[in-house]
Amino acid sequence: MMTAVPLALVLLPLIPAIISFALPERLAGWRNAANLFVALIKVLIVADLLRQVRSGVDLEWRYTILPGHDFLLRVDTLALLFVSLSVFLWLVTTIYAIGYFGRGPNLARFFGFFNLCVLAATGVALSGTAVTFFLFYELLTLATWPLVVHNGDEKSLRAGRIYLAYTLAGSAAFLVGILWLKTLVGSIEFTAPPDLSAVPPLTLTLIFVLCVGGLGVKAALVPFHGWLPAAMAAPAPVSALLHAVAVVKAGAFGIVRMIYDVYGIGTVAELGLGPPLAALASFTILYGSLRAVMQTEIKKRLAYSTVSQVSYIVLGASLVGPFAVIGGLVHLVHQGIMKITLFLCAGALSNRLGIKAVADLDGAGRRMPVTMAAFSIGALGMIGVPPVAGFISKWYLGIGGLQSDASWVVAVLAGSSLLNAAYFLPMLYRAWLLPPPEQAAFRELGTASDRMLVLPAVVTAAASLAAGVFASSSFSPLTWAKLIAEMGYLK
Amino acid sequence: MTSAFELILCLMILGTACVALFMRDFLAAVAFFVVFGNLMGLAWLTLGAVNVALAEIAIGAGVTGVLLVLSRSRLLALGEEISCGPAKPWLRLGAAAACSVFTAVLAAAVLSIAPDDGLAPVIDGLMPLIGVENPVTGVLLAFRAYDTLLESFVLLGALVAIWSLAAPAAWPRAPAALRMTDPAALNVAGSFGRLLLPVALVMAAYLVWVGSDDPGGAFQGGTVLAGGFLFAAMGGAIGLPRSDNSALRWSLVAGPLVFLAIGLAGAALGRFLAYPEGTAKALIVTIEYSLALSIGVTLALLVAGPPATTETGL
Amino acid sequence: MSPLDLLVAAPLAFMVASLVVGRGGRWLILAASPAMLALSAWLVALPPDAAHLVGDWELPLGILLRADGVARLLVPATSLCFVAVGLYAWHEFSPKSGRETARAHTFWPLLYLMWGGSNAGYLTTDLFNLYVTIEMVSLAAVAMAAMGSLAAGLQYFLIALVGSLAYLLGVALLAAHYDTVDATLLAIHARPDLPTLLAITVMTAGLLVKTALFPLHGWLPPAHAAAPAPASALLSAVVVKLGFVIILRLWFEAFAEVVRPAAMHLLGGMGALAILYGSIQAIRQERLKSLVAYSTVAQLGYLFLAFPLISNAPNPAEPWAAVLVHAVAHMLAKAAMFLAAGLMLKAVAGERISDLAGLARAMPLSVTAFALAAISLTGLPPSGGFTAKFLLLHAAIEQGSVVYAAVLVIGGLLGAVYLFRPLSVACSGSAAPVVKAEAPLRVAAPLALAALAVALGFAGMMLIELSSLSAPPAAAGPLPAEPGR
Amino acid sequence: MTISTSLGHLFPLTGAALVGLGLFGFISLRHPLRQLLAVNVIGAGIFLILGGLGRGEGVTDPYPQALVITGIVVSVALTAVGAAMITRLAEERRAAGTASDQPKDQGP
Amino acid sequence: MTWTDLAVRLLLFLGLFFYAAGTIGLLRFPDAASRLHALTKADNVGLGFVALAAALQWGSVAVAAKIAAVWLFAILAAGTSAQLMARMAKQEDRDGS
Repeated sequence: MMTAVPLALVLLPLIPAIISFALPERLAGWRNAANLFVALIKVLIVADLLRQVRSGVDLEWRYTILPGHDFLLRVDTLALLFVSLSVFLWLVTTIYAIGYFGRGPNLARFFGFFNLCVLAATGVALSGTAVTFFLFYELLTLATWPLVVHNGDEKSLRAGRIYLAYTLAGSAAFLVGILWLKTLVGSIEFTAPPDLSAVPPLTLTLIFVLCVGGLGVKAALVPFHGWLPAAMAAPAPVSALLHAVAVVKAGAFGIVRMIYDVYGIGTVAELGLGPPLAALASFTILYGSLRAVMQTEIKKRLAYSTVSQVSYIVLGASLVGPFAVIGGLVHLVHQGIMKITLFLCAGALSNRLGIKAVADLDGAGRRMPVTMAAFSIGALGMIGVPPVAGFISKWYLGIGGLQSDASWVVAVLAGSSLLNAAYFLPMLYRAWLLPPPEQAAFRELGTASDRMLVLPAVVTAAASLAAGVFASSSFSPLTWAKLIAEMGYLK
Repeated sequence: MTSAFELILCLMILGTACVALFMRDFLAAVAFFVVFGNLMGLAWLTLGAVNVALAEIAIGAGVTGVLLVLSRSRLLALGEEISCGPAKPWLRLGAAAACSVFTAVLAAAVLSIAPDDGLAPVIDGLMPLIGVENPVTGVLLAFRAYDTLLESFVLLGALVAIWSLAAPAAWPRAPAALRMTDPAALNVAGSFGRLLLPVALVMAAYLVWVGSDDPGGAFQGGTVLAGGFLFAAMGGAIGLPRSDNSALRWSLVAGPLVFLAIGLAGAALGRFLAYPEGTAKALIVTIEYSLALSIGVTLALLVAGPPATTETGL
Repeated sequence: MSPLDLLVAAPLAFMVASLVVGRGGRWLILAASPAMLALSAWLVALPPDAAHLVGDWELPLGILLRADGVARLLVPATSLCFVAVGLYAWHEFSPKSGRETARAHTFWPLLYLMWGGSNAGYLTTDLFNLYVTIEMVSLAAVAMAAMGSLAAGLQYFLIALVGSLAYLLGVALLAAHYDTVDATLLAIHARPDLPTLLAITVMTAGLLVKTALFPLHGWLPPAHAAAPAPASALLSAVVVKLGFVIILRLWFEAFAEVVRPAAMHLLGGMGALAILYGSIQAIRQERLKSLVAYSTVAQLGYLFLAFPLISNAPNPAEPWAAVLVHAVAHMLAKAAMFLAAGLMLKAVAGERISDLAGLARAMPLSVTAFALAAISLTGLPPSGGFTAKFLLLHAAIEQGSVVYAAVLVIGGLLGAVYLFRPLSVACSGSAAPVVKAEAPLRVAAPLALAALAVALGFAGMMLIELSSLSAPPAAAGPLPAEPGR
Repeated sequence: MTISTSLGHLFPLTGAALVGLGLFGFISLRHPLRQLLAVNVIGAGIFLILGGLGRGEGVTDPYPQALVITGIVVSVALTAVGAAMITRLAEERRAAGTASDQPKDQGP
Repeated sequence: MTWTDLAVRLLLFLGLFFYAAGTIGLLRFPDAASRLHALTKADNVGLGFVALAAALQWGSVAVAAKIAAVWLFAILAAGTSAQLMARMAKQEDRDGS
């Protein structure tokens, strides 16, 4: 059904973006209100879409930008998985950002580009063709760059340079890949995978390497992960956004699309592309965790943890078995809510208590108990402790690995969980069990601004707990991932 | 006999060109350039292109020569040598080799084109439509009037470009005076200038008038006018105008403006730069007179240069 | 009346008017802007085969004007640039009483001369007429360049002069050989013999010098970097395009049957080198305007890189459109970039990139204009620059031209490297420097141009459709003599 | 159809030689005023090629003649601009030179 | 060959003779003043003879009048420029000594 709803959903953030750019700083209240209002509206629209798509409605909006290249926005189950994650976390992050920044400099710019990022991420999710995907993928790069350099110091400028170098090179590779494929098989629509039978396998493999390599940059696959830790120079809401939702997920999401909607699992299996990718993902999982153990700075540790965790999604996709797919897809959501919890907490700690290094965490649990509680839930989920959401993902991935005759996956998962524990547990230990350096009085939820800083993390922590506990309910990410798998990939 | 004459003429053209290019003394070089231009005019006469011969001698040799001499003396006054400045020997050698090869290829290309009078029959056929007899005028002001229109704006634009070079303090003064500093010389030149200016006016008017049927026309007439102005200015008979003088501005734009207006009137009646039947000759003569005036003034000021703060003459 | 005539006549009339009016000349831009934009729109809306002979004089003698795809894209873009630059310059080139300068007075007639000249160039098919239009544009360009640096202006002048003469030599050979210099007639009659090939060679060489294609670019950066901002904008955006369009006319229309593929690859290779060389030089610049000027050297490379891609394409319409869209997008974006750079540099009273620190906070609109222009120039979506490079890359991959594809990709990345550098400096620092911007409304000009360059990215289909409007067949009688004589 | 072939190309060939000479002059001469003169020689050569090849029996084609006249006028306009630029540049250099010299003169 | 032709040739020869004399003078005389002397005097006479020949050749009064006017102006111009050059030469001599 041709409808402008997808377009409206994508373009909606333009309104607060323009308002943010245009309003002077003294009207910051209006700006915040506009941001929150539109974020709420988006959540409502997406809720309605979830209902519609579940009942089998197919919504799309199409516009020919160039001959043979359609701009197509399409609401399908996989898209909605990503969209609902984005809109939910965006609402949360918006509230958090208002509390985090208070009245700092350059906030108009921050909120303006923040909204453009929402726009781009929603667009990435809803893209129905490879070219549309590329457009939003590139727009995402552009919109996040000003956020990365937001602080304006030498460190963030350097981070911005590195970020652009990696991501632009990556999207160039991706562009070459999809154009190459397009010249061979015609337009690439995700709903109707092209017929690849006439293309020589070597060419297909090369194109796959180009595309997945390009997407892997944003998904922070080793060896393309270098930008992610550097980007830690950005303020916490940005890191949360980059690491949990927008950028890395866009990359992982793109890889899922490539495997399932462009090549199709049959072709991927035929070409033997799954195992090498799975191996690379596994290596990234272990490498990221190892590096995380070695970090002394909280945000850096979380960054390497992201490098590791995002590859679970890639791993799930590349194993091409039903359970593995479900595991990968559900981890897209689970990792998002868990990791954003961790970043929101880390931001709150550094913003209010000035805690940046792991060693400073001593007694943090007593100083900011609510925050640290949320942090702990997120951390346990990352390790894979039941009943937090992370366990569900790892469980499905493990079974998927066994199903696909790749029992080594289980070993990878176990090893990764051990390493996760090795870098998260000491943090929890310090926070809860060691005494704080001096007993400074601090009321965590004193002001409205404080509450806006802390409560979002509580909400996401609760969500990650709920996603695990109620995994079998009909509204859980797991159920939705199963629905995707049933409707799309396992026919 | 004719062939021998043409051969000698061509050799002399080449010889004077060589001297003009490479003579150490720049004044002599310019003198030879003027001779070169006159010989070129002779060549055009030999080719039966009297219109071009007039233009070449008046503009190519005359105005350009005056320009170069004037620039030389201004540079010398500023203490700048116009050296023959030979480039590095290897560059010279390389340039010589490359230019020889290029000339050879060009000559071969030229040789493979047969000379013929090409479009002359077509033009002859069209001439009765516009009522003038001089086919060159026909091409310039009717068949390819668009070229000429744009060209008149090039000339105007060149003057504006020169004005734009004026030093900040100089605007909108007159250009550096051309009058001679030596009082006795000024006296001599002045009496000649005073005599020449009216004659030049008459000459110019005549050249434009005959231009519709015989060799001549706006460019040739305008150049004569410019020569009259320049000589009168050197002799102090007339002063150079300030660049914001409104009479000057009007006389500069008169030609292009009339041309453009007539072109647009044609467009309103049917086609841009088309002349309604029967009016062609009258319109062409109108355009030519206004063009000649503008060209005369423009050329004279082109030679005079940008507005200047200094009052010194030659 | 037809826009084909009025688009040339109107600017020339404004030139005359500005000369007659004198001190108030700058006000004329307020009348010229709507008039010229309306005429440009009229041109775009003309029926597809719009063409006529000036004065109704038949070819081969007369001069044919027509509205083909090239004209329909470039004339409106040129007009937009001139309007924006004119409105921007309204403040800068205003005669202040007591401190009159020549440039405040002469800028305006020169602007109109250049305007009329470029329009005339895009609309005519007559190669000699093109020579006159080149000179109109060059004259104004030289004078504008000299407003910044006389030495650079003189160098530009001499080079441009030799370029014009080379072109004229070619025209002379063709006129003698074919008794016509009309491109549409030459397309029918041209033969691959020595005079024709020599003529194409010298004309192309002369035009390449004027278009500043590597390695003939030497004059461009000093001249474009030194000139006042509005002049730089016109030089980089408009002036170099005319030479390019004429080469396009020569290679793909008049001599489409004569030019060999090897020659196409020669131009394409030069274009590729220009992209790499210009980008690397741009990366090395310390002064903002030099960076932008070298970016012009690089961006011009794309125009020529497209030549082999067009000639080899199974469906040439797309690379053809790409090259025209690139020309248009570069026009708008580069003019915007120079104007924005002019505003920023004037505000901080410096010329180095490092002087821009913190400007993103102090002058957000100028930085936004610069950034939008940078997006289009780098070829990031969505923008006209992206559409063009996307189509070119598509064509290169389709034809298996690995080298061209690689250069396109690397060029885009290098573009990001040099264009994001000033932006990142502008974003640096948390405190806003105190700057004093003159006439702050002026930022609307670069902002509008840059926004248009970006907006072009959404109009891909329309641009392709417009650009593919081919030339109507020569409305001409036969040549007086049979070919092959 | 043409005049005697042996000499029919005399003027255009002279033109070609002038183009070559002028080009050599332009490349090998350093002073811009001399380069300007060289450019004029090249121009004259081009015009001679164009006009000379339009020479028919008795008449010379008016079409190239008109083109040549247009060309001559354009070239004198450009020469004037060039000459003005050269002198203005010399003036500016001198002004800059004396400005920097002045303190030295005033010293003692 | 008619008498007119003969007269035209004779006049042309005379003209050429004076031109040649003027040129030899220009080349051989030592200083500016005497060179000018040779050039102006001899060449103007030479020009007169050539003009006369041309007028005879055409045989039309109108043309003859035009030619006479041309000659007159040539003489005036030559005289003026000779004066100016002589003065300049004198001045240079003074500056030199």
